Amino acid sequence: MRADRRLIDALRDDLGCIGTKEGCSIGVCGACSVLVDGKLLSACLMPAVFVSGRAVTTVEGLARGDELSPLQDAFIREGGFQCGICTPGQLIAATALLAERRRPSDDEIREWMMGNLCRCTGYHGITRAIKAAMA
Amino acid sequence: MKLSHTALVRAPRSRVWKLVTDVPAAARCVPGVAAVTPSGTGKYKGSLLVQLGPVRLVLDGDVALTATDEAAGKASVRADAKDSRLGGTVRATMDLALVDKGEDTELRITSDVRIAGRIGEFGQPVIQRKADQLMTQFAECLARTLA
Amino acid sequence: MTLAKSTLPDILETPEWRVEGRDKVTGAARYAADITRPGMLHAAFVGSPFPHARVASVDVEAARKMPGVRAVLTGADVRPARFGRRLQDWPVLAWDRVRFIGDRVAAVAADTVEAAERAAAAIAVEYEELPAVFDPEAALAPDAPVLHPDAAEYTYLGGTRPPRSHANMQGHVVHEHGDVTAGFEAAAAVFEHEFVVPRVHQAYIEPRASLVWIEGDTVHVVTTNKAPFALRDQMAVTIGVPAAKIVVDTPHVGGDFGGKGLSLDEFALYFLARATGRPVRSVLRYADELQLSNTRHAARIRLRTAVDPNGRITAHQGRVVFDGGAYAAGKPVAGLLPGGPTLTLAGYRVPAARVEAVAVYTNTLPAGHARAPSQPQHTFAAESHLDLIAHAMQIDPVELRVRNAIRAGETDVEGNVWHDSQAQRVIATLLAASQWGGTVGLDHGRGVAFSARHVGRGKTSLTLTLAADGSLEVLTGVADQGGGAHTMIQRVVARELGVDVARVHVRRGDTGHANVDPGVGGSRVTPVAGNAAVDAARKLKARLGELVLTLDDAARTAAPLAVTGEGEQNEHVFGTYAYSVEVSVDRATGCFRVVDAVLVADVGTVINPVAVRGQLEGGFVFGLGQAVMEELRLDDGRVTTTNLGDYKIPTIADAPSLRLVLITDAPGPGPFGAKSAGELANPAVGAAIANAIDAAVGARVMSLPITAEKVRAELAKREGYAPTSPDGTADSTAGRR
Amino acid sequence: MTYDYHEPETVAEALDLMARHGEDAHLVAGATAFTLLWRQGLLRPGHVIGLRRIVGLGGITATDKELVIGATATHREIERSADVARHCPALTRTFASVATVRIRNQATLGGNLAHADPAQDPPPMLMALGAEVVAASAAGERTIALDDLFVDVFTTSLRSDEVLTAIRVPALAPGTHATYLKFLPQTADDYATVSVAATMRFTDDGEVADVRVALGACGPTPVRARSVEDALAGAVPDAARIADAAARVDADIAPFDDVRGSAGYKRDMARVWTERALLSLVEGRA
Repeated sequence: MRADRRLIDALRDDLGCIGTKEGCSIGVCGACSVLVDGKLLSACLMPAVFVSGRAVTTVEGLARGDELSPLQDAFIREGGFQCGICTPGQLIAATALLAERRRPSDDEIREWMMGNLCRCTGYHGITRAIKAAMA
Repeated sequence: MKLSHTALVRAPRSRVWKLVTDVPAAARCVPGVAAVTPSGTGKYKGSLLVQLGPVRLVLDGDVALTATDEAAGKASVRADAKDSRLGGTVRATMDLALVDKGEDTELRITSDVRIAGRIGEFGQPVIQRKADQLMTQFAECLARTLA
Repeated sequence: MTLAKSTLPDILETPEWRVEGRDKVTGAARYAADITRPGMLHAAFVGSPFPHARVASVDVEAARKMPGVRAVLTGADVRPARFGRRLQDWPVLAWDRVRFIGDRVAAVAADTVEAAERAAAAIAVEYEELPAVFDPEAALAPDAPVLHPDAAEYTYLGGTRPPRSHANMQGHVVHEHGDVTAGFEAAAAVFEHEFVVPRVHQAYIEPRASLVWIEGDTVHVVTTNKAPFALRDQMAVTIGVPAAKIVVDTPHVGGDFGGKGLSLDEFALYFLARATGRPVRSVLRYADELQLSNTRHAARIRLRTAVDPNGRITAHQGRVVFDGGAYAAGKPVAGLLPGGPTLTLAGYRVPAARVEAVAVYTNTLPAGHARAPSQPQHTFAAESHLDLIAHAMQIDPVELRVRNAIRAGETDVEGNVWHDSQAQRVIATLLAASQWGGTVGLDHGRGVAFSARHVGRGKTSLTLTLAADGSLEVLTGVADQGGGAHTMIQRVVARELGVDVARVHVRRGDTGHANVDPGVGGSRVTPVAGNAAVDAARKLKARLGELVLTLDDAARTAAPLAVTGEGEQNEHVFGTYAYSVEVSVDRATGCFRVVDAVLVADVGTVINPVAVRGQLEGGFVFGLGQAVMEELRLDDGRVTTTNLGDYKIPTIADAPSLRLVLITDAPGPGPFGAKSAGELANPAVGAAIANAIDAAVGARVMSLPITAEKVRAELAKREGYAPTSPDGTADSTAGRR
Repeated sequence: MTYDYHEPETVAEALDLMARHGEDAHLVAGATAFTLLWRQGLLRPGHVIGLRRIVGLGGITATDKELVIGATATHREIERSADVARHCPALTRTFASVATVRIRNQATLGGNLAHADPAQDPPPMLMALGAEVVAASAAGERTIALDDLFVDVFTTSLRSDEVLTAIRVPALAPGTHATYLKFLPQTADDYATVSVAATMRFTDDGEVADVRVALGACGPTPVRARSVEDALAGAVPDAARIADAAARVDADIAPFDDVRGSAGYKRDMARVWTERALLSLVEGRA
């Protein structure tokens, strides 16, 4: 692994895990959100060498076989996406949220998810989906 | 970006004029300038090191005295420089005006600095501040040198 | 034959399950930047550091010799290739003149992105600066520098370029109807105001990406362009290859909002692919998205309106100056103005009007289409203007709109007679839903804004095939940019045929396989592609009738059975909508917060209930961002907001709740009576908020974005400088909206 | 173009690497700022020295005298630390207001301070709390008061042979109230347009015994508002006195225009939010 590879480059270019997307490239939009040992991080800001020996979860790892996670299912039912480019990151961030708090309040959802920009939905569908998934 | 600076120099206009139109001498007043060498009539090559926190720019380029009017006390300088390592160019034009203030001379510098390439994305306010700092130090140094 | 009436509940009443949903939530959905080819090279470009300059020389020798570099091209290698959606005025690589900062002069293909970028940095270009013009009004001065002296050479696709009275005009249009002079002379009062709207970016999260390779004599293009057939046709002209030999494939598009109808890189990539014999890809850095791509037009809008003693509009004048930037290439419309350029009082009865609109070349990044082109600019102006009139005439702002909102049989500002109008109903519904007229708290205020957006027009076709296993496959050229087009087509076909949606599969084809389609945009997909879906289903039913077979029998005995459905929508029909927004304003800071918002929208029959809701909620927050925070700032032509940290768009924590009331029982020209929803929600947010702030604290902001700083400045002007009334808290999140 | 990446396990090893590579070396902890600048092509060091494996640089410890935060503690660790919350709830809230949870999971306090971005949240709060940083070099350790750390935009008084190892926050005198107000007129995830941190302690007579005010985003560095402090020292802080003191903030700041507001607006807002911060402390006393 070249030292200057970012995690996003390693995932997408070296490993072919292209479910994780690159948007703003500066850690603001959240499209590249991944979990590293369960912690929510930006793959575009993370040197790939930082994750050696650690477990990285991307959107490809959320479903169990054919069975969608409750969040994935709710994102479809509640209109949690439109164009879908931010969706891998939204799902990863929401997964981390529900792992930390089983029933987050509306404010907690807003506080946690504000690092994942969505230009399509106006976020209402995303909020509905997270609430539906925790119900 | 357009900047303007004024400094009061405790010296008569003729002495100030001599210094500001002597590009290598004047350049010594710009912090970070390395050797300035002539490369033709009124033209010079030089290099400027600018430190923006952890970012070090090495700007290599040309400086030219593009206009002088001693009677009016006006001169124009143009600098074109490039940082080939980071990819970026700077073009600065400076209009200098000397105004008699009794025994002293007021030096007015209006400059237009344009930065292109990746370095221009670093943050306009930061760059503006740095350019402003450089010009302030330049004007103060000129004043000091002649005082 | 008879098709059994479905025993299922009406499909339209069941929330949809997106056909691409599973792919999008599992990471399986492919976007242009996800697609690679063996041997693929990467492109980088050299952009001009000057807003306007002559290109004196380009030295590529050092770059050519660098490791990993496979091709370096300059303007001389592509001349005279120019691109554009209607007017091809943008050189693929400039050969004689650059017209904005970032305008490209050279392109590199190399083994890696880094190698390409290094080589690009090593290309030495000499420029001779030319006088630049940044202000559109200045560009219209008689002695202004001419940006496009070679305009006569430009290709104009489909017809003849309309005449213009100044060389720096991109497009110029004047609409006039009725007796404007008489209308003004007879008026009880005349009001005139000027509004300013800045450049904003569509700010989709997916930067543009494209991949081009040549196989035999066929050019393959994978792209984020949402109108693949249009790109194919533009490209054919630009690169001189017949359209039949260009195959454009648009996978999932990661957000469009009008911006991705214009391609930037594909043309240069073709030349690089040709030079290297290899596939070449480019994915824009987001910083380049914000500095190069076609933004919404900045506009200066002057409106002058005459009213009778009851506030009824008798005549209207408008002058609109759009900043078109360096190239008109982003505009697909014949007039080379952003769509709907003279629709300054959308949804009102205007007996006489004269509206002039002009789009002007300046040495700034090119403007193009953005969600509901022209309408956010016009609606901000018009709905602020009407509020100011209501205030001056001491008429309730809603009542003023009731008196002027168009009724069936009346003429609108562009001289169109409306055959049907839900305007009065929309406003009445808003009155009830928002409890307009009720009291609000201290420093709270309510604002209303009403407007109209056309139901999209156009023509498309798709094929429907009954397979031996009984499944139905639709093949369409409509790209998926997130609006739910494929799900809509699936549901329309299933409903029309009375079959379960699971039986209908929608497949998108590239331009080599699908029927010609105009692309996503202009609120067009549901009415146009939806009608094609209905037509296909009906044709299949007719075919079954001729064969005297049920669907299942036909599948067994006559499959595959294919039909082509045609869809066309040319009626001049509008959907109307209205907002009521309540804000609270912090006088000391100018900060305001939307505490309540109601949107009433006339959308006709709903096909995809989840998507319609999403389009309106999403349009509201998109409109909010462009109303209160977004501004692509320029300094001497240089974009200074070069990342999403400085170009702010709303986060989830900034999205106010929205109450939606849909009017669905007034049928439109789309399938089963559908209208359009995609551009109904975003244009009117700015005016609703500006009106609400004025109602709350008496501060009128006449330009977008409506920032706290502007509100504070207006308050300071009105109040004089006053010490603030503090209401701080010890909470560190104070001040957050 | 790439760099050699080193991960020393002790401060001594890090110092040794720094001595060996001089200006060609760059220190990283969470590496957020570095990755951005590298990606933009603005930093091209030959050697990058990662500090995250140095055990002694992590962790948070609290004693009666002080709170010590290791340089490589992440913002999120600090935000969630019970010790920090006990020490000063406003400090917890300050860290919670930095960017987004994703960034807080990665970015470290040491990195934050060494990066010296004038709009960051922790510096003004730490200044108001009288914090200091510990800098280690081959010559030993020295402490630098936060007031003396920031020199210019992205520039600190750390020497090139020094590593920032820890941040010490002295225990607050009993009865001290603290607050951090971040003014975000645009979006919830943004740098402050202005931010104000303040601590205040009162005598039994209700006079101001001790007050410290610091602002962020109001100039090239975070800045102490000494004029405001002086105007309040020993005073009975009623609304008029506070308004008068807050107005003096103008003399302490030098904001510049950027996308978050004009310099003039920031001056105005510095006054408004200073006043609000002070009032909240006075009200919070009850």
